[in-house]
Parts: sequence; C-alpha cells; structure tokens
Amino acid sequence: MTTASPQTIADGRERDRLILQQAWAPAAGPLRWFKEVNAQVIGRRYIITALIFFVLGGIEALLIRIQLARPENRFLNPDLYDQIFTLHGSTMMFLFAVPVMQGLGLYFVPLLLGARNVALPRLSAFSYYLYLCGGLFLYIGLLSNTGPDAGWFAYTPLSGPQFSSGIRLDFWTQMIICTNISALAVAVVIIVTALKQKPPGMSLNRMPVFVWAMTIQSFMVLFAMPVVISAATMLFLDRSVGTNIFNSAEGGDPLLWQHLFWFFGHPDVYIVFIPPMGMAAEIISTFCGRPVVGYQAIVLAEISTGFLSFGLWVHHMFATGLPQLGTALFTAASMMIAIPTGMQIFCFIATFWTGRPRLDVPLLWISGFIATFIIGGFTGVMLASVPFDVQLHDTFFVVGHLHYVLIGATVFTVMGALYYWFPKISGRMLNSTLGVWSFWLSFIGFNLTFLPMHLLGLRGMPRRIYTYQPGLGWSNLNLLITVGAFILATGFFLTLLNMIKARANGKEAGMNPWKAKSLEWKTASPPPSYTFLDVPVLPSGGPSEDEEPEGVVRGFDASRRELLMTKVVDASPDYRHIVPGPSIWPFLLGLTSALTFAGIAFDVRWAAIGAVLCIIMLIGWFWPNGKSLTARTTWTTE
Amino acid sequence: MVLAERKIAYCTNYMDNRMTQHDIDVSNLPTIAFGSRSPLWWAEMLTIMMLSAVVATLIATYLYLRIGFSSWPGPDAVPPSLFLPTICFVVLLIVVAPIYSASKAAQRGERQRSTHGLAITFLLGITFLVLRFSAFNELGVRWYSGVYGSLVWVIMGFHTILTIAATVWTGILLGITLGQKDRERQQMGIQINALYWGFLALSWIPFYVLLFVYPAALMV
Amino acid sequence: MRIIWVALSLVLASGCRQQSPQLRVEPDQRVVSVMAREGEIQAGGSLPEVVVKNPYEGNAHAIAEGERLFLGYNCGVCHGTHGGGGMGLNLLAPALTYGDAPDNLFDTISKGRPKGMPTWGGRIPANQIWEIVTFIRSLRGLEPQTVTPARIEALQYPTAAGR
Amino acid sequence: MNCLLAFSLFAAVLPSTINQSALYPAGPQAATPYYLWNVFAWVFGILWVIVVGFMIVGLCYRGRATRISELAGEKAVATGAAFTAIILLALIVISSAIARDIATDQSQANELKVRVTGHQWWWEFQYQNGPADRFLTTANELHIPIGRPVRMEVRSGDVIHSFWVPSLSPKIDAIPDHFNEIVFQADKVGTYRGQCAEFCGLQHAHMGFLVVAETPADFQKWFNHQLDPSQDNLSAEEQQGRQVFLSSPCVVCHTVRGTSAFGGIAPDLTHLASRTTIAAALLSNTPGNLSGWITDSQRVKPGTQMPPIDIASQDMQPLLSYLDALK
Repeated sequence: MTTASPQTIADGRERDRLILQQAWAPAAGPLRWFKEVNAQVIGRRYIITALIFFVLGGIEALLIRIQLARPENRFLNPDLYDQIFTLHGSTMMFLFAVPVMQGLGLYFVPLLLGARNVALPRLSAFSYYLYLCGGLFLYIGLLSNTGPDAGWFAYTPLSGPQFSSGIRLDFWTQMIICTNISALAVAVVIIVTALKQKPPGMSLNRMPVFVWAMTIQSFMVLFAMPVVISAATMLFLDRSVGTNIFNSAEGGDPLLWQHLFWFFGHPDVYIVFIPPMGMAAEIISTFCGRPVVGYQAIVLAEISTGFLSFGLWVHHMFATGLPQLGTALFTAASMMIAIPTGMQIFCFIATFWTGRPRLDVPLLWISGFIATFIIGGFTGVMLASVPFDVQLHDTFFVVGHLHYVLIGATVFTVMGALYYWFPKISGRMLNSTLGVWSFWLSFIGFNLTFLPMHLLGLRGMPRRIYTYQPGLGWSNLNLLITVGAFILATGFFLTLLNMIKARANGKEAGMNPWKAKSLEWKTASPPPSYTFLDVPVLPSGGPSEDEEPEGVVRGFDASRRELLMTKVVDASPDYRHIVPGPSIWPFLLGLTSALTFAGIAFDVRWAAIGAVLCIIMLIGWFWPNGKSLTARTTWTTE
Repeated sequence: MVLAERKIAYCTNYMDNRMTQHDIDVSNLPTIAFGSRSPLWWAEMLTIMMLSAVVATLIATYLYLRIGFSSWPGPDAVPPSLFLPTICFVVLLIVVAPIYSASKAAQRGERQRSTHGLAITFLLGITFLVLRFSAFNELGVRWYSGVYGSLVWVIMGFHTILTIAATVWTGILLGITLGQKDRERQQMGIQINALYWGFLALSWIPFYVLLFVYPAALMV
Repeated sequence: MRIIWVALSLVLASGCRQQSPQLRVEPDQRVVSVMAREGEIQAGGSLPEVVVKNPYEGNAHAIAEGERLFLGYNCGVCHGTHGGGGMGLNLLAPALTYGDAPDNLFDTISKGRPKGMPTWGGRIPANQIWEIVTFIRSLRGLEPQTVTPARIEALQYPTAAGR
Repeated sequence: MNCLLAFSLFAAVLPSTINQSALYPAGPQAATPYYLWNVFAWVFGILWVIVVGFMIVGLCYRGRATRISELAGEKAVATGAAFTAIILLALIVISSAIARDIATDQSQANELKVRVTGHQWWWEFQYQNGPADRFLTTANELHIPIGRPVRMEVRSGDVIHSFWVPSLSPKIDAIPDHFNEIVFQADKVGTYRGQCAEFCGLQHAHMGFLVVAETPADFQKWFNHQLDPSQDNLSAEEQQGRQVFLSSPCVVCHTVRGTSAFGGIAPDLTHLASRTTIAAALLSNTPGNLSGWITDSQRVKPGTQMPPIDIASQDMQPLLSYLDALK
C-alpha cells in the first residue's frame, strides 16, 4: 500500500505513520495466521471462538430441554444425556464465560490504556492456541463417545476409577487443565499490561473501570485456577496410576474433591461476574453522558468481592453433613458478599438518575442485566441460609438461581458489550431494530425459561435427572420451560444474525459512533495494527478519568516494536520495552502442550515425550533473534 | 455539550504537529530494565504467585487427609528416612547462592561472572535432580500404597517437575549466553531465573517439614 | 486433507464402542453357554469349530460392571479380592489351566471345573458372565490399557450384615 | 413404538395422592424451609420492585424532575448500601438461629432409628430398634409412625447419593465411609415420595423411594408382619413358581428370608408383594410391570445393574404367582 518509502515523505506525522505501519505490520508468509501476536487479532479470535462454544453450549441446553419437555421422554438415553449436560456445564463455564471475558480484556485493555500491544504478546498468542486445542479435543471426545459424563463438577467417587470406567474423565481432566492454564496465561498478560502500560498521567486511581475489573478478575484467576488444576491432576492420578487421595477405603476422602473444586468453583463464577460489572460501568457512563457515579466505590466493591469470593465455597456443600457452626460462618460470608455487589448496582442506577441516559441497544441489554441479576442475587442470598438451602440444594431452584446470575449478569452484559464494541472491532454498526427485537425476545424467553424453574425446585424436582415420572406436578412446567428456552435461543440467534449481516453491509461506524470519551474511541475502527499514532499524555489531577488527552509521548524508536512502560502507581514513564514481532513458536508450543495433555489422558508415559517436545519449542521461543536492544536506529518520532 | 476543540485532534490521521508543553520526550529512557521496572519481572512474580497457590493447595490437601488418620503416616507405612531428603534440602538452599550472585552480576553488566554463576547453578541443579531421583527410589512407600504414599509421590513429583524445568531453563540461558553476542535480553532472563530458583527453595521448606520431619517425629 | 478426515473418523469409530456403556443387551450376549463345542468324539462328521466372540471385548463399562460383579458375587472369597488367588486359582498366574481366551473363561465360569469351581451357568445370566470374563482378562492385562481401571475402590458393601 | 409402550407402562404409575413437594410440608422439619420461603419471597419481591422501579424511572423519565446532583447520587448509593447491609445482617441472624435449633445431635427418647444405605440406583432401609435379631431390612419403601421422630443414619455403598423427602425433611448426603444423621417427623398420614438429589450415575433420575406415614398401630402391625420370613403354605402353582425362582439367577443377588436365596447386593424380596412400587419407586407393583422388569430391565431402566433374566414362557406365570405370594 505504501509505495512512497518513508524517506521521501516530508511531513513528520505521515512518515511516522508509515514507519509504525511497517514496524507493527501483521505477520506475512504462508503461516501468517499462526504467527500473529497482535493483541487485537488474538482478542478477536478469543471472542469469536468463545461465541462459537457459546452456540455449542446453547445447542446442548436445547437438547436437554427437549429431553425434559415430557415425562419419561426417550429423546436421549441416559448415557448421552449425562455427556450432554456435563458438556453444557463445562463448555459454558470453561470454554465460553472465562475466555470471552479474557478475549474482550485482551482486545480493549491495551486500547483503553492507549498502548500499542499487550506487554507479553507471544504469551497471549500461546494461550489462545492452548484454549482452542483444549476446546476442540473436548468436542472430538464427545463425537467419539468419550465425552465426560460425571457432571462439570465430577464429584468423586462417581468420577473415580471404579465408577467412571474408561478414559472419559481422564480426557476431561486433561482438557480442564489445558484450558485453565491458558486462562492463567491471559491473566498474567492482562495484569502486567494494566499495571505497567498506563499512559503518563493515568495514575492508578484514574484507570478506566473496565481495566480495573479485568485486573481484579485476573488476580482472582491467578489464585483460583491453580486449585482446580491441582485438583484435576490429583483426580487424574487417582484414575490412571492408582493414587488414593480420594479413595475413602484407603483413608482418602471424597469430600476433599468437593472442597477443592468449589474453592475454585465459587471464585470462578465471580471471575465471570466482575468483568461484566466493568463493561456495564463503561456502557452506562457512555450512554448517560457522564462518568459513572462513585468510581472509587465501584472499584473498592470489586476488590472486596474479589477477596470475599474465596471465603464462601462451602455453601455448595451445606447438605454433606458438615458441622453446624462451620456452615453458619459460610452463611454469613455468602450473604455479606451481596453488599459490595448491591453497592455497584446502586451506583449504576444513581448514574441513570444523574446523567442523561440514551436508551440505545447496549443500554437496553444492561438494564436487562440489572433487572434479572437482582433476582439472581436475591435467590442467591436465600440459598445462603442453611435451613433453606438443605431443602433446595441440588434442585431446579438452584438451576434457576445460577442461570439468573450467569445469563442475567454475564451473557446479557456480554451481549450489551458486543453491541457497544462491535463497531470498534469491525468498523460496522449493528442494526438497532434487530438488536431491540433480539433483546426483548431474549428477555422474555429468559424469564419464561428460568422463573418457573424456581417453582419446579420447590415442587421437589432434583437437578441433573435425564427424565422424571408423570403425576408429580412437573410435566407442564417443564414443557413451558422448553418453550421458553427456544424463545431465548431465537433471541440470541437474532444477535448472531445481526453480527453476520452487519459485517458485510452494516452502516459505516467511523471512529466514535457512540460519542464516548474513553481512549479506545480515539483511534480508527477497526484499529490499525499499531493502534495509536502516539501514546497519549492525560492531564493528571482531574477527578474523573474522562479528561481529553492533552499531549503525546515523543521520542520512540518507531522502527522497532517499542512499548512505553510506566510506574505502577503514578504512571510516570519508566522504560521502553522491546516486544518481539510475529513468531510461530507460540502456536507450536500451544499445539504440543495440548497434544501432550491429550496423550497423557491415554497413557501417562506421554508426559515424558510431550515434555521433551515442549522444551524444544521453548528453546525455539526463547532463542534470541540477534537484534541488539541498545543499538539506536535513525527513525525516532519527533 | 460541545467538546472543546483541543489543539490536538487526537486520531490517526492527525496532521499538524505543534509541540505542547505537556508532551513528554522518552528517547532517553533505557531499553533494558531490571527488577520491577521490567514486565518480565512482573510476569515471573505472577507465575510464582500461581505456583504458590498450587503449593498451598497441596499443603491443605496433606493436612486435610492427615486429620482423617488416627495414626500417621498410616497404619502400615514405614517412617521415611531423613538422610537423603535432608541432603536434597541443603543442596537446594545452596543453589540459590550462585544464581543470586549471577543475577546481581548481570545487573551490573559483568558478563563473565553472570555466566560463571549460571554454570554453577546448572551443575548444582543436575546434582540436585540426581539426589532427588535416588531419594524417590529410597522412599519406603509407593504412590498406590495408601494416602501417605500418594501424597509423598504427588508433592515430590510436582516439586521435581518444577526443578527439572528450572534446570533446563538455566541450561538454555547458559547455552545462549555462551554462544551469542547479543546478551542484553538474557541478562534480564538471569534475574528472573534467580527469582524462580528462590521460589523453588522456599516452597520446599514446608514440603520437607510435612513429608519427612513431621512423620518421622510422630513415629519416633 | 482427506487422509486427516479418514484418520479422525477411525479414531472416532474406535472410541465409540470402547468407552460407552451397553444400554441394550443384544440377544447374542444371552447365549446360555458354549454348547456347540461339547462333544469332541461324534459318530458323523466333526461339528463346526464355533468360537463364540466376547461381545464386551475392550468395553470399559463392561469391565467396571465385571469388577462390581466379581466383588458382589464374592468371587474374591476364593480367588482373592484382586484375583490374586487364595483357596481358589490365582487368576493372575502366567498360564491358567483352562486357558484365558474369552470362550475358555466363559466355559470355566458357566460349566465349572473340577477341584471346586462351582457351576454358575444357571445362576449368573450370560451377559454378566461375559462381563466377569472381560474383567478377569483386564486383570491379566489382555484388554486395552485405556479401558482398564487403575485400582479397585475396595469398597465393601455395608448392607445388613456389613459394618 | 417402544416410547408408546414405555409411556403406557408408566401412565398409571403413581396414585395422585403421592406428593414430592416442599410447598406442602407434612412435618416440622419441612415446615421451616417453607416458612423461610414465604418470608424471603415477600421481602425480596418488594425489594425487587423498588430497585427496578428506581431504575425504570431513572431510565425512561429523563426530564428535569428526575435529575439529581452527583452528590445526591452518592448519598443515595450510601443509603442503599446501608439498607442492604441491615437486611442481610438480619437474615444472617435469623437463619443462623433457625439452623442452630434444628441441629440434629441431641437424640430424643422415643426415636425410631433407621439406617439408610444408598446404592446405585436403589435405597436399602434397616430398622435398628430393639435387639439385633429384630432388625428389619427392606428396600425402597419406608413405613414410619406419625408423631414420632425418626433418626436416619445415612450412608452409601458406592457413590455419593442424597436422601431427600421434600414434604418431610431437608436432604442429607449419603457419602461412602461417612455416617450422616438427620431427624424428621411426619405429622399427617399419607404417602410421600423422596428421590436421590445428588447426581449418582446413569439412573440417578429413577432412584426414588416412598415414605408411608401411618398411625402407630398400623406401623406396628406392618413391622411385625415384615419381620417374619416368607410363609410356606403355597398353592401348587406358587410351589412351582418357587422352584423356578430358586433355580434362576435371582438367588445370587436377592434375599428371601425362609428360602435359600441369600444374595446381599440387591433389594430384599421377602415381602415384595407388600410394596406398592418396584424398581426404586419407578413402576407400580403389578404382575405386568414385574414381568416386564424381570425379562427386559434395560428397557425400563437403561443402565440399571439388574440383568435381563431369561425365564421360559411357561415358567413365567408360576413365578409371578409365587412373587405375588410374598406378601
């Protein structure tokens, strides 16, 4: 495209842009798809892959609902039903919820900070390939009848060597380890980017709320995912080489698995809840024309939610006969966490009252989120009290609660974020009438599906049953729920249709379609590979973070991929970090690691062979490319 | 709500380029940084946080399962001998010294001493692994013989895998610094390797006590 | 590109039967016992050599069921809970006196053997005998490694008489 | 075709009086959660209306009347948070107080002690009152006298199950090598259905059981009748059925006291005919269902551990009449 070489352009800015374009050019050559390390490209792939898994999870949900529509239905046999409901849980939690948040984080955290790329680009590329291979292998397992069948929670001893024969759960444990390592890798990338790459002037107390939310989520991932990885490894060792950690006959304890799994499980559901709060804050502040009320309150609330969420996992185990005093402590903790969450909702509603809300499609989804999430929050507080929970634990009441919180909070907000950020990602506007139709269909379908589930739970219908008998008062409610599920599916499908249609011939979006003030709207959409021409300098001292940038950072060596690293607290420029360009090694390491995990599921000895392969890939990854860091070249931006 | 037209219309096709008093010139900032100024240091600290979460899980599992037993380590388990594990423990503590000095040398830019430090660390790492494998064989229990056996093998296996990774990484660093002329990035790598070895030594203290000293004390 | 699809479908096909529980008991799995090879000495021509194939060959669910039945029917009382032998034959011995092919084991269990092995033909349904046969073969390492359980949970059945 | 057959098989399964709902508590232990449900439903229903009302007004009526200053917004948030904290603290106190006084450790005098063992996909009950020789083992149907507390010692023989009768008592998990206890009491005569509430494998859906609450006199009559072994005065056809039964694979798994059948890994059939349902409260106890269950159990309960038994057609009728004689 650039016929004129940089030297001939007289004007400084245009020359800078050409040099930056060459320095940050996307990968070239036959394997360029696998050599990409640009944060926007990897983030986009994360979001698209997560949405594909969301569709797969949705199909599984519809299959479950068809099987439960009538009593003693023979649509699915029990074995297939167990595999499908296990994969519905695993896909939605491990392959959709966490990755879509991290995908949006990888895409927008650098943009919100005015940075050219994340601090560790190859690590983010590696994590994507690990996630992609993990998800693919899990679904290859389903197609070859080795799908997991003990629930996404896989309680021992049912998931143990004696009661879950074959390699079904070995495969599942390895894929859980695989996808959670990729989540850990992205968490490291996001924390380092958020802490070290704030533009000068954006001190810690003026960082955008979404970046705060992603940072807090990443710290939670850092402490929660290792627990499930070690628990899954211990279960795998129990199943494959015969260790006795969960074998109650030899002194192990099946309850230990529940403690370990839920110690990860509950922070995990907050991991997929905090970024939506950040997105909601961004969307609300844009569509109300003012910064969100109580910026400090929201950030502190999210931090306290992050800490508190590690202290209430036993409310999943109230019915296992634990001592009464212990469960009372966890009742208190489970109820206390509703205070910071409630505070954030009040801040959002206060912003509606103080600003000028424009009821556009994204804000419609966020209002849907607030309305449904409050019901989920209330049923959660109900289930926190022991005498109530032991009656309704593991019934459809809990299924209703968790979907109100997960779909109500996470999916509605992600839909709102998709409508809000789709113009920036693709450069095209989504059709708003189709968006409104999609919202109302989803909202009505959602409530039609999950509100009656609370009644089903009260009428004594347990969870995870592949069928039920007539004459117990459940048949008609289940039929109504199945109808509601199809309406919800059409609602989400309309958004999918909207996105596919808009990519081809949506309205041109331009730089800032919503007239928002945050930094990501200050560059073209879709942003070029070098994102911003200059790293902005923000006026420090102003209370809100929506001040216009008042200067630029100069003196970069534009011909190299340089990122400005700033101090953590006051964001003063500190160091220019040279990041490597496109490289094939992340893909190779991701593939070999995923193959190693899959191989281990078949035979533990694959670990040795896989380790050697991974070391070879790591050597290739870290082998220096010979370019000196300190040498100065001629093209410095003026 | 008219957005005041600021002097710098901030977008990619921005054309005029008058300097403002808020612009910052970073051309004199270094491109090598050690310690918390470099994102690689932060990435390593976060990795250490992750691994310490796994260490905490393993300790919690050990204690949770220990409570279930009246006699520990299990009715028929033989008390572990303290000889080899103690030697392993001492060697691991010694390894931290050369890699720490190599890291300090790297920061001061003395390539010679940092390469020496790396070489000593690599050799000590190899000796540690040899001692560790012999300790594995000398263990009185197997991984399938009861809960204590399972825990010993799982925890020692986890720590050994991390140590193998550390030794291989030090080996790679040594190979690169000996062969290549461009060594600035590897100098940063040495400091991060030092952090990792430090974590390995620290994490072995609770495991050493729980797996060997505590059962031996109980069985005395 | 086509080879990959062929290889993938082979993997899928092999996985299909190996890992899934048999929810339908086919008629041929109910054959009561291998009568066809009863008498070696006959007046007319020799009977056709009928080798009855084990319907549960390499099926993980069948091995788990076989293990449960091996414990439930108290085979361990004579053969040891892990088949290590006791009053009865050591099932892990290098060679079994009556052979360890599926139909040999089926005959041994269904018709019994001298020196104490009772006749289970009428007692235990045929498909359960096949499951026990598959489990014994997995103890002897004759079943693929991906379907053999790592260990027995060694849970006794604490029913009325139990602890 | 088979789904039609299956559907007709189950159509007349359960008399409509059996209910499995937490909304119709028939005992004090089930009344507490029902009371809590009513309190929560009202409190949180009103709160939801208030909060969503504020949101809708703030969103839709954007005129000057509904605009407040930033400071007023922050004050509103503070009061909202304080209000939430107060409500939650109150709920914590209430639920902890209720939880403490329904704790089940202190044992009352006239308790009926029953040991429940969860197996893969059926329940085994053993009444343990009085001397050991009067321990009654039965399966899938629990008879209890009304007005008398029943202490269930719940354990599992294989994987984790969960013992739960919604109308009578909250659930308690059955975990291998853990002995959990729960005490409940029925106040109204009736038949209540319970079901396993923890996912336990292929047939978790059909692992139900019945709790028959009856007057103490009826209970004692039932208990004494259940204790004595199967009676011997059989008609010729029942005698032949007994012969078929003793020569079939049933004896390896099932126990019928008074005969040579002493299998320990399946339900006790000594008084099978006195039970209203078979196959863990899945089918009603009719000869047609019984023969379907014996000859093709995988069709009724795919994945169940009861094998399909080949009974010659001429032996089926005598066998059914013998099983019908096991009153």
